[in-house]
Amino acid sequence: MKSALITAVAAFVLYLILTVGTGNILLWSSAEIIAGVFLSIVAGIFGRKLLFKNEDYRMLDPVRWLYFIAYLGPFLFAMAKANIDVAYRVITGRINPGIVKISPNLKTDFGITMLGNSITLTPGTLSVEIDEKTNDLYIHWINVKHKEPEIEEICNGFPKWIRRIAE
Amino acid sequence: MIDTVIYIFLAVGVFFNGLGSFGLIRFPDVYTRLHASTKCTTFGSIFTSLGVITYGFYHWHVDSASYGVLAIHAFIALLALVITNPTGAHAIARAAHRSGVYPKRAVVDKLKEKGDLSD
Amino acid sequence: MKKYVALAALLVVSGFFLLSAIEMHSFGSPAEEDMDRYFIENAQEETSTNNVVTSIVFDYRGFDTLGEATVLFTAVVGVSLLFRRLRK
Amino acid sequence: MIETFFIVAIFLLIFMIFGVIRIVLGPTAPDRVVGLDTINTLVIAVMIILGAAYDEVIYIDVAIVYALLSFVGTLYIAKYLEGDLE
Amino acid sequence: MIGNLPFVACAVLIILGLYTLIFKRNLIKIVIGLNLVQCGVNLFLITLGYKSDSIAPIYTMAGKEEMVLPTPQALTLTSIVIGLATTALILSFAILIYKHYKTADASKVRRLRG
Amino acid sequence: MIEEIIQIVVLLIIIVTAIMAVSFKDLLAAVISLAATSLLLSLEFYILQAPDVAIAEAGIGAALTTAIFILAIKGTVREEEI
Amino acid sequence: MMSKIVRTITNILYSSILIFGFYIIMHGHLTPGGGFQGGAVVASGIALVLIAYGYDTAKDWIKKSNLSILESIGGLAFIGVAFLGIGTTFFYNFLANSGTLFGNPTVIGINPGDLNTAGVLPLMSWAVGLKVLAGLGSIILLMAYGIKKGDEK
Repeated sequence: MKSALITAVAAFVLYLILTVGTGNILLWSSAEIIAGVFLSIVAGIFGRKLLFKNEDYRMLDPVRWLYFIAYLGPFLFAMAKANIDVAYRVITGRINPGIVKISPNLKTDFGITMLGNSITLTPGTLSVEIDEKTNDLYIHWINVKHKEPEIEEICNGFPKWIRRIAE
Repeated sequence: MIDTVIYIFLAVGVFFNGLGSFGLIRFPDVYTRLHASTKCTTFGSIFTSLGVITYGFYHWHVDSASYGVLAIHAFIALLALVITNPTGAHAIARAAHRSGVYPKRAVVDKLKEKGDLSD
Repeated sequence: MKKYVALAALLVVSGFFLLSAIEMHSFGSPAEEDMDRYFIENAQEETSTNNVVTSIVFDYRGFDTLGEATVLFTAVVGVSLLFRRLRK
Repeated sequence: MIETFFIVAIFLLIFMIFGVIRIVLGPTAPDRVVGLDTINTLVIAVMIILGAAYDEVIYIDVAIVYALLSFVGTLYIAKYLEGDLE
Repeated sequence: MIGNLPFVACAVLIILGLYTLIFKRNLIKIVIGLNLVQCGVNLFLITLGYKSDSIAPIYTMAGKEEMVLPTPQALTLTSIVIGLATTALILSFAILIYKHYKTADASKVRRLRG
Repeated sequence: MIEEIIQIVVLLIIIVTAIMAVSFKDLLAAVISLAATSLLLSLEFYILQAPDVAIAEAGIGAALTTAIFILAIKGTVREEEI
Repeated sequence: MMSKIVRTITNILYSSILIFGFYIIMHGHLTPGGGFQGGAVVASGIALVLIAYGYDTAKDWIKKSNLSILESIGGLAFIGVAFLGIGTTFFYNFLANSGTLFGNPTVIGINPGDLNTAGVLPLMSWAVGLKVLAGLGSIILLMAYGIKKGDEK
């Protein structure tokens, strides 16, 4: 019940963003709002088993969203660095690849997903496989320096941020 | 002034998109190609879309309200792109490793040493 | 032998296709039909719809959509019946 | 400004040819999927750019549909390559 | 400059599909050919209604400009969904034929029948 | 003028990928080429001012056609036996 | 069943795809879209859940019997709305510009915000949308079922 309600609210926010600029009640017309309420209730009923599958509501805390927005700064910086790194490697063709393993010790599904996607978008690393039980990540590293790397070397301090956001 | 900003965004985007596509030809195996294509094309598409979003917001201020809708819808498309693209890359890399394509010239392969991971 | 006959037939048909594609009316200037002009001019007032394509699909040519729905239903029933044999 | 958008679109289309070359050459199936994925991203970028170039807001909806759905096909091919499609 | 290249592209797509239908014997490949023919027909219908320097048939701005012809677009819309449904039906037949005869080759299936 | 260059490039890529879809012996590669064909066909509809058809082709061509073909290949064989 | 990253992204995207498909069906008479397109988008969402979780888990969440009921409702509603206009002709748009339900004239513009327009078109759009989403979704579920049964033999 609670999960259906929260899913419906999330869907309603997306619907409002899609139909912005149609009328006078703030930015929306009354017909759009009524239709949006109905449609998002339907979407909440059909999508309730997926969005909060583990009955885990810790992402509803607004402080975590503020941390998430603050996280975008270092993330975009690391992403720009990654692209310059890849540019260097495309032009010179100098690679030294390998697959290494790190243990970030993150518990939640959302946290490990965020870390995996952040790693994929940042310098020289690509998440290949995930151990379902221990949440260990296997990472393809384009320029292997050590065979048993520290977490800091690969993740740019992302796990600290993600622990604050998602745990 | 605002035109210059848009030109810079578009130029950066085109440069990184070209780099990603060129790396697709140049690199030797699947994983390094994924590095080039995923990172560079996502970054380049972010910048070209930012050009469009800046254009939309600027003309929203100047001309008419429909340009604001253009900017917002472009932002939603960009958000969906940023969420789905690394996930697709992860799925391809995992499938490639499981189907027996191993990285060429690899110094270390911890995943192969560990053997098959059961779900 | 049969293969060569098929190849000759394919060559003839493709020659016709390419010739008619080149001899078509030039790209970008279609022959105007009265029907299309009527739809474009009157669809907005008659059905109060901004999207002319939707008004044609669901209003002016609704029978096409009815046929489409029938075909879709038949396909679903066909797939369902085909795989029901496996249930056993 | 409009001309610039069209020129950017032409550049992105030319980069798409590299993806097609990878689909044609690619020795293994994962290489071809990488090419397809690159073409997906570039097509979405071209759609956003052309939507601004035509000055039509409604066209961006197509780009949203594509961005949401284009990786479903990639996932199917990836799962087939993993070998445990049920 | 572009000439009649779009019509030629439609013709090439349909010819490729016909070639596949006639000369290939794998069932899945035949369905791929059928799909190519369908792509060519859809592209032909859309190209037939295109008018240069005109907008999509949707009333968005106040001033009326020239619009492309809407009827071919409406026909194509139904054609796409029907194409997917028939493709699914044919592929289901292909799966069942493979299970029954242990081959996906159309000529071998014909030989095994008698 | 510029739009015509865009259309020429898109049509050429469509024809190349269609030829690839016919000529690959590996059916998985043929399906990947077919997916690329329908992807670019959707872009061509977009340029030809038909956004309705482009949305339909995007939803059906990008996701569902590929899915159905992959399921069918899984149900039969991957290689074309000739 | 695919990896944990893909499953989490599926959880996030599924409700977004649902609401976006409903948006496309709802605004079919104002912006590009309509029954076919929105139904195809929602069916793709069903395909996404099917691939991310596998057939055994997905069939508990998306019941084939519910889909067949939806398809019947869609088909019957389509024909029923068509019969309602039989006073003039089959498929007559008797609600347009009548001033009652769905009877307002449409203002020209990008998504003008008044959804109470266009006569029977929104009803038909919803009917066809339900039919297409149920039909395509059940086709893909049935094909996955057929593959699975074939492997066991």
